[in-house]
Amino acid sequence: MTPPAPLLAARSLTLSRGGRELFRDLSLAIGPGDLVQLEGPNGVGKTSLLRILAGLSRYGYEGAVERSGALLYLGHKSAVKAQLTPRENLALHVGGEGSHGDAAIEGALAEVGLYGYEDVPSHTLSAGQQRRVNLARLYLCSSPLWLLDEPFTAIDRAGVGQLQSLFVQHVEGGGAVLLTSHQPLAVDYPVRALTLSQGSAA
Amino acid sequence: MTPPAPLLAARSLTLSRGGRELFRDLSLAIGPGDLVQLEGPNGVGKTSLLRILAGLSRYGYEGAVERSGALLYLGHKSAVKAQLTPRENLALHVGGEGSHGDAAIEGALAEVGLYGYEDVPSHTLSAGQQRRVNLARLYLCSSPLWLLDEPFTAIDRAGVGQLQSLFVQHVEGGGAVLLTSHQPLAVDYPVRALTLSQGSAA
Amino acid sequence: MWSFFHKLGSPPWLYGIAGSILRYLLPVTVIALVVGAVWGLLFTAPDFRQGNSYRIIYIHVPAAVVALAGYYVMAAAGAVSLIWRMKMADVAMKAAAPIGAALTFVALFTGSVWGKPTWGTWWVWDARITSMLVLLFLYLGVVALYEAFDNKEAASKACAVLSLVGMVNIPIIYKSVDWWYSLHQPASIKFTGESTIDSSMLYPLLLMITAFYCLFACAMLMNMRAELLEREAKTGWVRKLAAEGAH
Amino acid sequence: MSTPPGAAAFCLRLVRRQLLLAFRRPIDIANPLVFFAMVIALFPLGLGPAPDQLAAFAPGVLWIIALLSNLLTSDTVFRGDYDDGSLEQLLLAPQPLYLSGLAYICAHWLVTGLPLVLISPLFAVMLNLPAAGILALALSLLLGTAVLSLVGAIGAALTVGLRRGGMLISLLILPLYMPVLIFGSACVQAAVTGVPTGPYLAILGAMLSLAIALAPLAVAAGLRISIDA
Amino acid sequence: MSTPPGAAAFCLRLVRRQLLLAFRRPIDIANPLVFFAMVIALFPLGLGPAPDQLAAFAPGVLWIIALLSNLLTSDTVFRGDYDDGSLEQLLLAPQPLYLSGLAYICAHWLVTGLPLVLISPLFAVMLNLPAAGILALALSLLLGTAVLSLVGAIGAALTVGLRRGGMLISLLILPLYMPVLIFGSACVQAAVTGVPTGPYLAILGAMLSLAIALAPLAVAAGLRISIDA
Ligand code: HEM
Ligand SMILES: Nc1ncnc2c1ncn2[C@@H]1O[C@H](COP(=O)(O)OP(=O)(O)OP(=O)(O)O)[C@@H](O)[C@H]1O
Ligand SMILES: Nc1ncnc2c1ncn2[C@@H]1O[C@H](COP(=O)(O)OP(=O)(O)OP(=O)(O)O)[C@@H](O)[C@H]1O
Ligand SMILES: [Mg+2]
Ligand SMILES: [Mg+2]
Repeated sequence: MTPPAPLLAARSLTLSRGGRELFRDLSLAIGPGDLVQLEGPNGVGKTSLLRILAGLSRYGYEGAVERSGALLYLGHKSAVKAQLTPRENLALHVGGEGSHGDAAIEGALAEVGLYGYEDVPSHTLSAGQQRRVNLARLYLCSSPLWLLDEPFTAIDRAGVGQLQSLFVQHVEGGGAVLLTSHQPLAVDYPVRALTLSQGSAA
Repeated sequence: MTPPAPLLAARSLTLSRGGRELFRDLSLAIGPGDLVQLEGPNGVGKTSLLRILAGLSRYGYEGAVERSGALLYLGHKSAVKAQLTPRENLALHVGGEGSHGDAAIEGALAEVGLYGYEDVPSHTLSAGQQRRVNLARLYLCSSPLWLLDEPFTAIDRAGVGQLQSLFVQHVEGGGAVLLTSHQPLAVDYPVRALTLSQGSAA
Repeated sequence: MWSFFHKLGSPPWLYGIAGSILRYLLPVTVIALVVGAVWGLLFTAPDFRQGNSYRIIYIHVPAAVVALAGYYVMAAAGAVSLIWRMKMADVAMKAAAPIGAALTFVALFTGSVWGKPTWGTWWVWDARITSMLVLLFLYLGVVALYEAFDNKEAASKACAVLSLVGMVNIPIIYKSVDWWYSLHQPASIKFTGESTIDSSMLYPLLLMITAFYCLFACAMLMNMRAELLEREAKTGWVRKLAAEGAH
Repeated sequence: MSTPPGAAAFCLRLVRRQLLLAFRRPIDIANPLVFFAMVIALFPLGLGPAPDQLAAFAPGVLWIIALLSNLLTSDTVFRGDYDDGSLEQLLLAPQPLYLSGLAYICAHWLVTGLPLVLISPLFAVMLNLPAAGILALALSLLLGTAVLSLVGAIGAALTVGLRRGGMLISLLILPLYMPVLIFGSACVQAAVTGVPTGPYLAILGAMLSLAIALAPLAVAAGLRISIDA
Repeated sequence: MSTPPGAAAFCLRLVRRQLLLAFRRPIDIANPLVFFAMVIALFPLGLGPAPDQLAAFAPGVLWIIALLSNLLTSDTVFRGDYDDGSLEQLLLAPQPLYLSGLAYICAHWLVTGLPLVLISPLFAVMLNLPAAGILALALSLLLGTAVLSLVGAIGAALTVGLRRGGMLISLLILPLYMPVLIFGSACVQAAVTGVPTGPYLAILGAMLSLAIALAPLAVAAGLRISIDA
């Protein structure tokens, strides 16, 4: 069997920020079925790498990134409009995906535990609930590749468990997930660990 | 031995938000030596409770809170000025504590792993490093009572361990810590768990 | 005294008392308005200079007078809410603001409608008009600030602070605008400030002013009742009221 | 699951979203108007109330205030979306950024420029602008505020990544506003003095076409740079 | 460990912090000035450049612009601190909020009002203000901008907890600015026409004393409310 074509391939990425070299000659490929956890201590360059891979950072690094197909990136900031309700946030999302039916949106909100909160302004939600609004996109979006920067921030224990099983389901269905997190994943699926360390050439 | 006078006492707190009752008749007292972890799923009212205890929320709840002595509150927002360096952030803090000597500040920054980053603008720091700037105040501040809302957010594993031992050290020295976190604490000290649940009267 | 204060703080009591006041005040207001209007509009002689257009005075002047008084009512309620932390003062303040803004607007609007035949222009920067315009902004500020807050209890407190700041400033604003106008001494028309108004016109006017005061009081009480119901929607007495209403 | 929508549908969704955001707080729409009204009140206070003098200055003053109130709001076009991370998502969307930018600008004009155009006759009367100038004022504002929104968005896109861009933006875009101001107030002046206003409106229209063609390009480039700042 | 500093030392620290923040981006200090300069350039463009007319309007125009440039910056006094959580810390500090608020206002005036005062003679010359009026302009601005900063801070404190307070603040505080505008521009006018300016400055001084005494109270109350919005 030939290995499936990668969804994302990066070749010899080198990045320095603020006079420190974060990584050098870093190459990686992510294909269908990959569940990759990017690890490393604070400030080692995980977010920077993720933004380069997503195509948000375009300047100041060397190397090349190739993406095939749509990707979903969720960063440190939650992209939830405080004035809009969770339902409106999902219906009028700027992320470029198709418009979802009302039933789909309600289903996704119920999945992330926001049943009953569909129509309150998002700024009245708690920190974790606001992040959950954003995470509901994972249930709606059809992009095969997910790049997630600390998706478990502010999420309670039950929520973390549920997200992890969603990731497994996604990669088992032919998708791929690259996430950063300081917590170990507790899943029944081989997790590829990608560890950055000071000045690493992983 | 009479129990030590509490640093913080709350009597029959009742709070409803957005038409939901979050807690009713909640009373608690925190005295020297207490290490209290406030637990509960997302949106159950942990942050709201903490803000009432700290004295930030003044409207819309019933009950009384008594505080004796200074307290240190660290919330979801990190209170770090992006344009200032970590050193300046600590030296010119608005929290009302005394001004710290340069050696003390350097020591605290080194403790939280920011050695070498003392003099870069804080907005060039990573998410975790920015939170660490704020956490450095724990090493400088003399307030006996700490109220911490998810202090481990964005902190790497080594950092979490170190913070936990700091908490133990603080309560052993006669202080008190009330923190919220979705991670269990791994410390060698009796942790009082205070669990909020939907409509609880803990 | 204290028991009165205490009662004032109780929503059901206030709701009830406002209702019984309204029961008498509302008819009085309607009668005064109708009598004043009919008297003023039909049974007074036309002005020798302005003909019939002057009759708008029976709306214009009462609206202006009551609008100004309304601000002090609002600010007084704000002060009570801040000093004694009385929630019912919040309700009163919130109720007064839109009414005051509406009356100010009516005064300005009828003024311009009147100005066109009288002065040949819709608008002049007269001292009194300018300061009334400023008053409109002050009212709108309170309304807008209230709407902008989500925590309505905090909103009331913020509006209380704002209306107190405004109250300190109103005399300053009025004095300075007056003074500004006399400084520039424009060649244009002035209000006939000291004009002696004929008593045949004066009495209906006084009646209309009284009627507008009553109107203000009625509107405020009705607003307060609506606001009370909204705030206390989840409490027993409102539920009981709704149940009674259903039968 | 759904396929990504076409660019047109996507733009429509963006416009709807921005309008909804604005209408969620009607005060945001009323505010530029109130600002306009209040600054108009400042002018007689500063310059003196004499009606004929005011009338002479009315065209310029009205246009200057329109420009300032546009300046004050243009910072907000992308600011909110940058702060909460929506902008990152917009940049990653497959639809062309040129069109998305245009959608944002369009929504901004609908909630700030258009109400100003509609209410401008009232303000004109307050400043004693002769009746002959009122139509010219509304028409020139109609074209001019659209140009201002387009140009303002360039400044907003370039400074959105900077903390406290608010003031920097005025520095960047005020010079670009000046041609609009000159022709706009000249147009009203012409109408008041009885000169035909057609040429002025034609020039404003030409500026508008140019701005529609070019400004979204600059906006798209500016956003991509800002997100990386 | 150190004991909490006295209120005076604490206020000094706050002022130093705010000044440092401003100087970290010199553009923030230059900006009100550049805004002032550019709007001054707008007036001849909008109103027509006849020098004698300009001179007649210079006192009013200069004061109106000073007021607008203050208005533009007053939103920022507490905004940054609210957004990043510093304000929560300030409210929890044991020192009286009255004084901390005053420290913020003081810093704001030092970076916006004072530079304007210092550079105002230059702008006065640009608008052909007669030489006699220049000292009066600088003095009236000195007192007046301080009042504006104090009053503006009230609006800033009341709106800081609201998303997009930016425009609301102008509605709240512009009416309160008007007396300052009237006496400020009248003062310059008086100097130009040879009337003694003493009484005007005295009135501005009285306003300043009143504002210093009362505004920080309202600011403190406003901040406590806003943090809970
Ligand atoms: C658009 C604004 C306004 C216009 C065009 C306007 C116009 C007028 C006119 C034409 C008169 C009759 C004057 C005369 O008999 O020569 C009048 C009278 C009066 N106006 Fe107004 N008005 C305006 C706003 C106001 C406001 C805001 C107030 C309140 C502060 C006010 C208070 C009065 C009073 C008390 C009188 C009658 C007493 C008197 O004759 O002096 N007006 N107004
Ligand atoms: N301003 C507000 N208006 C109305 N409801 C609010 C407001 N703020 C919070 N709430 C509600 O209060 C509840 C508790 O919020 P809180 O932030 O205290 O939760 P939390 O326990 O800290 O959750 P998390 O673990 O997600 O941080 C939430 O359900 C939320 O919907
Ligand atoms: N704009 C910038 N200018 C200069 N240096 C920067 C900039 N942004 C980040 N850095 C530096 O890049 C390094 C990596 O930052 P990054 O945010 O990628 O770390 P991270 O691995 O995501 O850390 P965390 O676990 O805290 O989120 C940090 O040391 C930081 O100091
Ligand atoms: Mg990171
Ligand atoms: Mg929380």
